[in-house]
Amino acid sequence: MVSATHGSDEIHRIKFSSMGCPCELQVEADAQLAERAAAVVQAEVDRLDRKYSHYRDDSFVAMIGASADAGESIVVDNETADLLDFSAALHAQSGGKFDITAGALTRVWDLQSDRVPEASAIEHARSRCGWQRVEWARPNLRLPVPGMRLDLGGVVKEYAADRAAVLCRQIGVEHGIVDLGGDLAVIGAHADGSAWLAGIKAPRDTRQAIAQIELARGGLATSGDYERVMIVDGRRYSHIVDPLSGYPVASFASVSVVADSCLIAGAASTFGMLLGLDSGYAWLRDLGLPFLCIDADGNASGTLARENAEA
Amino acid sequence: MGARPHLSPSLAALMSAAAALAPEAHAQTATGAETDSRVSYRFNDYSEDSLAPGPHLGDPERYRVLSQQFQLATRAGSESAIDVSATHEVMSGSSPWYLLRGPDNRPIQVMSGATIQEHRNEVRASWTQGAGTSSSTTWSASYSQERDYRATALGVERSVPLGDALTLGYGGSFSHDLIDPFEAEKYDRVRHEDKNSASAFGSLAWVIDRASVLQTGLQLNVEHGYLSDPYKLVSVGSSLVDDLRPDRRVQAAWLARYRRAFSAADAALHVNYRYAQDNWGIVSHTVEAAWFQTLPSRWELVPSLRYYSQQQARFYAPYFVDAGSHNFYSSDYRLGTFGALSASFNLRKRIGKWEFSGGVERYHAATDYALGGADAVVPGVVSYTRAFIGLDYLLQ
Amino acid sequence: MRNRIRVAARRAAFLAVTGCALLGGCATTPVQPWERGQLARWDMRWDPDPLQGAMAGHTRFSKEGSSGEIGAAGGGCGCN
Amino acid sequence: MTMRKAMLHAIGILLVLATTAFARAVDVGSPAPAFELPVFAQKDKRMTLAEQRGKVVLLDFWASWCGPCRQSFPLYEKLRSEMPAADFTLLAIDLDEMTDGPAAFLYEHPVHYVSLADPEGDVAKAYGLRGMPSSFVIDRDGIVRAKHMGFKPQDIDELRKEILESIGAKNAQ
Repeated sequence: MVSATHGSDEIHRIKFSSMGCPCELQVEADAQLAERAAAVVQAEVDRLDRKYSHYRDDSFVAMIGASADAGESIVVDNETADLLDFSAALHAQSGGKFDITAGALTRVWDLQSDRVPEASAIEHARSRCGWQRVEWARPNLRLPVPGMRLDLGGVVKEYAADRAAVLCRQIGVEHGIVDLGGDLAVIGAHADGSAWLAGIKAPRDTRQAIAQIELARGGLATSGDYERVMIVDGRRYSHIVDPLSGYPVASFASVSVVADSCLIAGAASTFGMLLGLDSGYAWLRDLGLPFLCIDADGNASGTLARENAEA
Repeated sequence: MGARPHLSPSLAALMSAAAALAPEAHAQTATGAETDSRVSYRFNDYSEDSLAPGPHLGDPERYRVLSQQFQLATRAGSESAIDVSATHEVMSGSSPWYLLRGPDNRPIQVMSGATIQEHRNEVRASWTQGAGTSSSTTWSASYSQERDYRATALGVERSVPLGDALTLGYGGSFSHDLIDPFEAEKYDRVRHEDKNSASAFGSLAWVIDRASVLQTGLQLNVEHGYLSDPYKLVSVGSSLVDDLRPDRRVQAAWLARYRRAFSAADAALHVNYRYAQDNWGIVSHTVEAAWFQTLPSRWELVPSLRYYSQQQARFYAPYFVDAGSHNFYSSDYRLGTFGALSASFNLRKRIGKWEFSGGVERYHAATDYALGGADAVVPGVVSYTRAFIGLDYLLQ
Repeated sequence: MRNRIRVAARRAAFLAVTGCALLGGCATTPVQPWERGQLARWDMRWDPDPLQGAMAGHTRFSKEGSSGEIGAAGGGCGCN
Repeated sequence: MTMRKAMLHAIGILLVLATTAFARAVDVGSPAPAFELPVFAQKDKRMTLAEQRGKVVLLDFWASWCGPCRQSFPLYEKLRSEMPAADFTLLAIDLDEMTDGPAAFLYEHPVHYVSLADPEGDVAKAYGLRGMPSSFVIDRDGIVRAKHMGFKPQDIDELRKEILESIGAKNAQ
């Protein structure tokens, strides 16, 4: 735990890894409280990772996949039901582009293989996606097509950040921020009231921050194609797949949004990416939340772009 | 991330979808729609200007009234609503007693001694069936009690839709008042009197278009019993006699009210007119206009103007040379000819479930404001300033 | 005295009836139930702030010779 | 113009007004008028009634300024979650002219069913709406099985019965 001072209490920075990405908790409190906060945050993020990761075969999402293959329905707990309801609403609002059943498709696009999958494999995977085909009557869920998989990637990480911030507040932390791989949730501004400085990584060179955003409350989420990306014949293929076409989205390199919670910021940034270069920007502008889009050539646009341009 | 002045539809859809998962964020920025169920408190400070400079006797400091209002309005079941309110007033200061003819014929206003402090309490309850719909019935009852006056009133109001554009309103009320003037022996005032009044009204509201509605209505009010003011005297010749008014009064009032919404400006215009006439000879015109301006982040500004003009009662005079043919006489300034101009400005701010309000009204009366000019002098004509602050908590 | 009251009442009633006939006569197309958003606005009510309305009305009732409103008249008071 | 003539004139006018013609209201048993509307807050995404063919539809006309709608939304949300998604869809149509009102309303009353936007009121006219809110139960073949004007919390039980009957009817055949 690295400590630095800012105002009366020290700032403790606790780095850990979960959900397949580097995470960090920054807390401005005394050492014991910071210790307890770190334990609480890691436990919660790991719980959610174990429950919802589609990389692991012992997760609840894997169990749901198994029930799909067996053609049976499965009863889900309240938390999962809320996540499913949220995803269903996003599916309706995005005209089907935001689809958590695109698990089969994300599997077919194996980005480590540096190989564009066969059209038939893509078509086969696409045939096993489609939230509109799911039978969802809370608390009973049935994925009608064997092989259909849930991928809560666009929701769970942001939800975990918010959860972590809430739990920190509950144990008495007033000043802090949780960062799960670029998705940030503010526990509370600095003791002196000043905002936390959040850096947004440059899509082309993740070591270097392209923008600094002040966050006093709420959350910041960034979705982009830089972490897991594959370049074949000079074309970039990102991990964000459009379930309607079956192919990764030709869109911005990254979209960042600030909102009242990391969950809403995440949904908005994913929408921005899914709607792509033309309607994505217009949709984000009408949304009314502060946002930053960076295209493949590194040009920044959006309400947060101007502030950084001058700095 | 200050309060967003404008919640875009797509953001609202996202936030409502996330409500279950991010309750904290949701609760923080809950806007709280307009709701009829609320608990309200108002503190009012009413103070009359002291007597105009000129010959007078007694304390020129006129009435000051501090009054607190409490109200609970809530839905009861899906179709009815209950409204219970209580008012507590503390009154002090002196009021015009009688007029003497001065040496140069100019009236000398004699003020009654400053009363220490009088209290008035009133409770009022009403129950509405079919609340919020155009077909509704409201039953109401009220009781007002002060040291020398107790009034009980019952009322019913009914609203019936006639087709799609018209709504008929009708109803009535009955009030029984008991008057027990204090220090009756010392000042030889009437000991115990009572008064009954009954009112009936009919109205027709017409939806002109999707943004404006016009209502016209007629109210008839009949009072019978002791209608004089036990604390006021009248100079008749060289003696002083009690204020004496007829024991019956029939008053008819015709009102027209117009409301117009301006959705582009997010505002609404109110214009009211009232013509009133009674068998005491008092005829009055009242015109009122108010502009309700809604501003971003839940502010509301309401400036309003009012003009009132009345013609004196037949039996009003500052003083009477001799009894003559008069069988009724009063020099109460409220029965003289005068006009009044008033302007008011109210503010309202909504934060979450709380609503802060405040406002001020300046009312200035003068005999030459009257339509058709002044008649007999009315030295006691009163102007006042009234301010209020309020706090509402929205239930549900 | 009696005759004066009858004249006053009849003239007021006549005004009311003609008023109704006049505004009833020029009915435009009816406003449909779903076009009533603006009419349902809080500030389009006949009495948007009942407590302030009651206080202002009570003050004028006790300082002016005339009174009258659309609705059941409220109770009296000493108000001198 | 004597008093009596004025009075008769006024009553005549009132009668004419009271019976102004209304758009023909949709009757139970007749086909539900087709429509295509944009999804609220999604200008480019449109939905049609025909797409729902094969499922029982509860169609709810609402507006942000309509008081009873505040009570209906939570109960409709619960009703929707009780019904099998494969057999039932809840479709709401917002009749507000501006978007601020419904945006705040949806924020206040979160629901997970889709709301379409009909600011011009064309679909409301087609269904001959006589009051706000109004709801229609449409069976799998697009026939109106029940209609309700206004909303009281106790209406939800009757609605649930009508919906289950319409769902059951298909399975029974």
